[in-house]
Amino acid sequence: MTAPAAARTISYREAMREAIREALQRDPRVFLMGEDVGLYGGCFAVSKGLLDEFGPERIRDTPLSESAFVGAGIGAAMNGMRPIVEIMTVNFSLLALDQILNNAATLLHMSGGQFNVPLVIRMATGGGRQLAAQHSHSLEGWYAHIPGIKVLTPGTIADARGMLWTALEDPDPVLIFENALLYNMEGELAPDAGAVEIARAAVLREGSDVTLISYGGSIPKTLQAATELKGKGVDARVLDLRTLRPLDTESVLASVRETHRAVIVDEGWRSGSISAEIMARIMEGALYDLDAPVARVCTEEVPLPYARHLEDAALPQVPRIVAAVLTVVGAGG
Amino acid sequence: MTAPAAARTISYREAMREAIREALQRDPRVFLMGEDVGLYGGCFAVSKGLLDEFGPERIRDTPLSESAFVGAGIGAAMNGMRPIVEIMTVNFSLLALDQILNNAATLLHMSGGQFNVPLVIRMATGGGRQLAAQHSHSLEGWYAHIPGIKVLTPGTIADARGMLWTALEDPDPVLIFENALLYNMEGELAPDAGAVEIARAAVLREGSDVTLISYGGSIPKTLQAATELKGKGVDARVLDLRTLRPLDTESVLASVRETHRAVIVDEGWRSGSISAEIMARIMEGALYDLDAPVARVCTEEVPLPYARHLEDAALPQVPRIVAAVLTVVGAGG
Amino acid sequence: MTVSDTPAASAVEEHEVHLLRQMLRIRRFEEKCIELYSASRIRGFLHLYIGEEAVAVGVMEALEPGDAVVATYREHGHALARGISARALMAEMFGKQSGCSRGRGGSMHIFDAATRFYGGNAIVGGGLPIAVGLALADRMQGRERVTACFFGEGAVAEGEFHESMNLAALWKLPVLFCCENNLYAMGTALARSESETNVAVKAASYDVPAWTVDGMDVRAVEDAARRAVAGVRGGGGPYFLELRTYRFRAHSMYDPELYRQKQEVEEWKKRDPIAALVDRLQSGGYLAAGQLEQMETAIAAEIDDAIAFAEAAPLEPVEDLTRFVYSEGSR
Amino acid sequence: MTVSDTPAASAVEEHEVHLLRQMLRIRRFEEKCIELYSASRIRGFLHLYIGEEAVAVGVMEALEPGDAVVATYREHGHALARGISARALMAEMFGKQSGCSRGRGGSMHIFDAATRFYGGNAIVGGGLPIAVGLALADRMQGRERVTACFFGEGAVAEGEFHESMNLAALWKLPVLFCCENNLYAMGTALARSESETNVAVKAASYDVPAWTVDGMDVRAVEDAARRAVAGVRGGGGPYFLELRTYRFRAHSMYDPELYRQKQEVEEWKKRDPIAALVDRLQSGGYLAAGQLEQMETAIAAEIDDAIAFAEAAPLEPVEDLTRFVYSEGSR
Ligand SMILES: Cc1ncc(C[n+]2csc(CCOP(=O)(O)OP(=O)(O)O)c2C)c(N)n1
Ligand SMILES: Cc1ncc(C[n+]2csc(CCOP(=O)(O)OP(=O)(O)O)c2C)c(N)n1
Ligand SMILES: [Mg+2]
Ligand SMILES: [Mg+2]
Repeated sequence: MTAPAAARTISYREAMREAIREALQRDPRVFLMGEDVGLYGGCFAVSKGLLDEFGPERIRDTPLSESAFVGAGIGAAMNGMRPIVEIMTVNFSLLALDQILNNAATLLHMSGGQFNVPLVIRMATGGGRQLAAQHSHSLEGWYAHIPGIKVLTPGTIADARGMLWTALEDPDPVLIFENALLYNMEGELAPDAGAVEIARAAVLREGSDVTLISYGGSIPKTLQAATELKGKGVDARVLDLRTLRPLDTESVLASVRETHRAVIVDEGWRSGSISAEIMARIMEGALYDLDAPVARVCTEEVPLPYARHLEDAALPQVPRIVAAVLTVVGAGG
Repeated sequence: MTAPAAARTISYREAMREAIREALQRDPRVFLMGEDVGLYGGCFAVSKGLLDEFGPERIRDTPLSESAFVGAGIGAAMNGMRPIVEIMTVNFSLLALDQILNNAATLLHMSGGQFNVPLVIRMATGGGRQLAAQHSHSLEGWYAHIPGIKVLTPGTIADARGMLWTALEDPDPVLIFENALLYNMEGELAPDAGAVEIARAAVLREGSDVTLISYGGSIPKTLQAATELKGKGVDARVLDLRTLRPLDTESVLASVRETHRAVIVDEGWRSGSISAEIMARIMEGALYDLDAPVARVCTEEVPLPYARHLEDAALPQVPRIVAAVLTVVGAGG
Repeated sequence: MTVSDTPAASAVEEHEVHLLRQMLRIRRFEEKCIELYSASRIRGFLHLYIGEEAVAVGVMEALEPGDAVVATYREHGHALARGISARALMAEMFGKQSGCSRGRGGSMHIFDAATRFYGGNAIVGGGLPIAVGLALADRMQGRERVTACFFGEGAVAEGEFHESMNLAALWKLPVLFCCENNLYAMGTALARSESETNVAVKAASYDVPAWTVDGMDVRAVEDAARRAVAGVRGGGGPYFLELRTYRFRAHSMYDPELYRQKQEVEEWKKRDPIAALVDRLQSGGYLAAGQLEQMETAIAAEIDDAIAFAEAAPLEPVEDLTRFVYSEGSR
Repeated sequence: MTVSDTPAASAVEEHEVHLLRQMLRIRRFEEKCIELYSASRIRGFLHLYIGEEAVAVGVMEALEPGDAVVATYREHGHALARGISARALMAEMFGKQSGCSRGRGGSMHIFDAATRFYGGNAIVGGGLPIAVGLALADRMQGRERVTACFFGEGAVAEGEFHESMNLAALWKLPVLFCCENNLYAMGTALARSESETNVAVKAASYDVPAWTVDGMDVRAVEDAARRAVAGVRGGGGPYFLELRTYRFRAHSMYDPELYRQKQEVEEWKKRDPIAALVDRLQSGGYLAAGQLEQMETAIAAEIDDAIAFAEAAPLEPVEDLTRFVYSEGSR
């Protein structure tokens, strides 16, 4: 029996589940809706057990109708509820994109401020599980292009535990992308862990030679790369963006001004990825602070292949990150 | 009666229509399918008259089922046809995005090279007509993020006339975005005008002080800005990207290496726009050739408002372009 | 013979006079919009409801103030019938700050929190899932409110129609689906877009009570709507009304109308819901001499006042361009 | 009594023996896949068809070589029944270059141009519009070919089902829609996802001939499929078959099966399509002594050969990672 004050080890999945449970307990307007969130226990077992605890009205299984139940979440949000809509994975969210972009993101503006949409949409994202081209998308950076929504990418246990409540308190639509490879990740969680602010990026590791900018599923790889770089004499700082929209430009620029070098690690396809936007903002705001061009380690521009060796080669990996950083610290003057 | 060899004046709309007509005449596998392309004459009158000429089988009106008829285009393309699918506007293409991203863009790869998808999808795009938040999207730069498709943005009469046939000869899916404000634009067309290559960007106006990089609906504004800048003693080159995927990085870098300054004019929302990708590539490939940070003139990050004065303020306009260029040529050393 | 000699209008006829006034307000309002559009004082798209007034007026009569409405881009009639002032509506079309959507929505995006009017949706079929969600919230919070969702017969081909009908029926949600079947989706006649052209039959396949109603007869519409609303409010789950009507004007101001015969339009105009009701009331002697003229005069005044209001209204400051992208102080 | 004394199998029974062999090949192949998956030699998702074999086998029998097939992520059975070799299939699951999709697709994306097998689609409902398009091309080019499209009952809730059914029916396209109703979509029973649980009734609402078939009886499936295919090929437009079946195994390898009773599974296993056919043939004396064993031996050999082939097969070179994003030489 551990002392009540001690931090405990918990998985990303459990942290998400606790966050959902707490939200359901704290606010009667909150409910979870999506495919197989109830009886099945959730495709990734995140909502396992919640049906017994909260019943079928608040842990609401839906038919395979992504567009309709996301739209229903929008309507329910405008009418006094605080829905958490789960789209099983980002790959299926394309079927609901009309509702997200043309309704959720526009209603407040189109109505001249009359109807806000306090909706939270959660979805699993990312590759690396050999699920091939239709089940491995990492589109959170792409979604960050849309005005009117916010995009959160919890990459740590604390954020998995704390971002949901903050999102639910937000008056506007918030999308939370959970990288499926993180669900089994375990880590320490403070006993008083709770809601976290979502406006600022966070330094997960201090360093002075180069800033490694990342988010979501790439955080563990980036941290490991930083460790390996230490052994190679490179002192890398790791900056977790946490929120892709709105982007915390200030923190990015501040860090670049200190380290003068940066590498972005981003699981999105290279062209038009969020890493491009970050590079653009650095160009706009800190060009003269750079000692070398900012580099990016992204996913190769290919529909993800099933074969393990090909998928590994397509996704950002620690060796590729390390190599990119070594080039950047070696470059310029 | 003009001499046969003389160039003639023709509208962007007529150029598109001629391109479609020619394709239908040249290749029996080609057909046009979409909402109201036939009896109604096309939402923008592009296909007006073609129904009488080619009949309802080849000028095929569809129900309001964007996902199904885009998917049907994919299937027909894999089975020997060369469909031109018209999605009335980009705003409705979100309903078909699953078919475009999860099928059209992935089938060749998922099938190990067995099934290519020689499909052309045309859609009107852009704002500026006071159609408000759901009818004014400019998402061509966003689509350019997707591997497996090509994205064309004809911004001149010659490209409106020539890009379609090249797209139809392409073995893979090609999306053509036609900015609705261009349909009434008139210009000279050479009598022998026909198919054009789509691999390279084009210099529409020579200049040595700065490179203005643009595409599609922003081309006329950019050219006008260049003219006004001339009066202010700034010699601006105008580079028309023409194709957003694959992006002609070489031409962009080559021009930047000559002018050492660049401004991107892009109707997409600023964050995550194609302009960010271009800035990233310049950072990667020509950072040390820059005399000043590259600037971008994009659409404000707001669902486009109906009111004229607000919409005008949201979209890139000539004065904003001129001002941005003057800052860039004034900046740096 | 003096006015007082006309038979005293019973409550029923008084109500019908009210229905007539509502339809006339919509008709005259939109006729003015045409002028204003030609004069470029209204811009963007303008989709007219002329000929279909009986549908919105009849259904709105059956709703309570606490109920909700979801409509399409062809919603001036619904807005006026629901109680949004001609001023707020006209100012919106003028793109003014005093417009119901502060000039940010325009003709296709009329919103009004006071009357629970949730727009104004310009994506065909896009409003249906929202209506399902509004109803879901009422159900979960134990409120006996109804959400009326209007859409055209063209929307029936969209996947969102299918998904929304099933979800509402599966969860027995209080939605009144109102399909305005005016026979055309832009230039596409129903028979060229549906393998099964009986829209009510399609709705019934979701196990939803579905009735076909003469949408040119405002009383028939109101009767059907009242019965359906009673069923919905009583917990019977969603109901579906197919309202057979016709648009006398082009789809929008840009439509050459190549897809239908003038003759067909003329035939339908003979069934003008307004003219029909006027005839009935007059032949029954329920309209006092001059009463119609007085009504027209009052409506003309209301509309002129709305235009004057709209013209005088201020614009949103350009500095406020990015306002309402996110809620105040949320960022 | 010697083998020769068993009554000579008629053509009919010989055919049934063939059906049995096909179903057994699928069953044994997938049983091996389970082992290989546990041994991590197959990765990704693995959706088993065990219990549903009669559906794919029966329908494929009704197709011509020139016809096309569109299937889902649960398509091993369809691939084998359609004639894709166990070698090409197993090598695909091993992620090898010799796999039918060169190892780029895996279990959910089996493709084969030779047998016109258009996948293996992992988006529920995503294959239906493609099937409509394949059929449209055949119609426009005057080919009398049929496209068979398989999907689960869960896909019926998707908008793409609705849009595709309507488009195929409206244009009278040669599509055979095969709905594999195994009662569950992952953990969601049909009654929890559809207001109208009679899937055939839903299909009929598009004016499409729709029949419900016992999907555990391979002969019933084949008969119905032959009649439907004849109708489709004859120009009768699309036909719809609801094939009532059951998945004996979990949805995928990660499914705890909290949503159904062991008892229910056991009940259905009593209707195992393979056991049923074996019984019938044996009781009728149409399986010579040892014939079943010989069949099992031959199938085991085929599968062992496929595994050996898959193990020995080369991998795609990593340098070729971005191959097939665009067609060779198109860029
Ligand atoms: C998803 C989508 N596709 C296409 C359009 C373009 N469009 C606007 S109105 C319309 C016709 C709709 O017809 P119907 O639903 O019958 O309504 P009506 O205009 O007849 O009232 C079309 C095709 C759109 N707005 N949304
Ligand atoms: C659009 C979409 N939503 C969700 C999923 C996740 N998913 C995969 S299979 C499945 C169940 C499908 O059930 P059914 O259509 O009945 O086919 P079955 O698995 O029973 O053969 C779900 C929800 C998906 N692949 N695609
Ligand atoms: Mg209509
Ligand atoms: Mg099923």
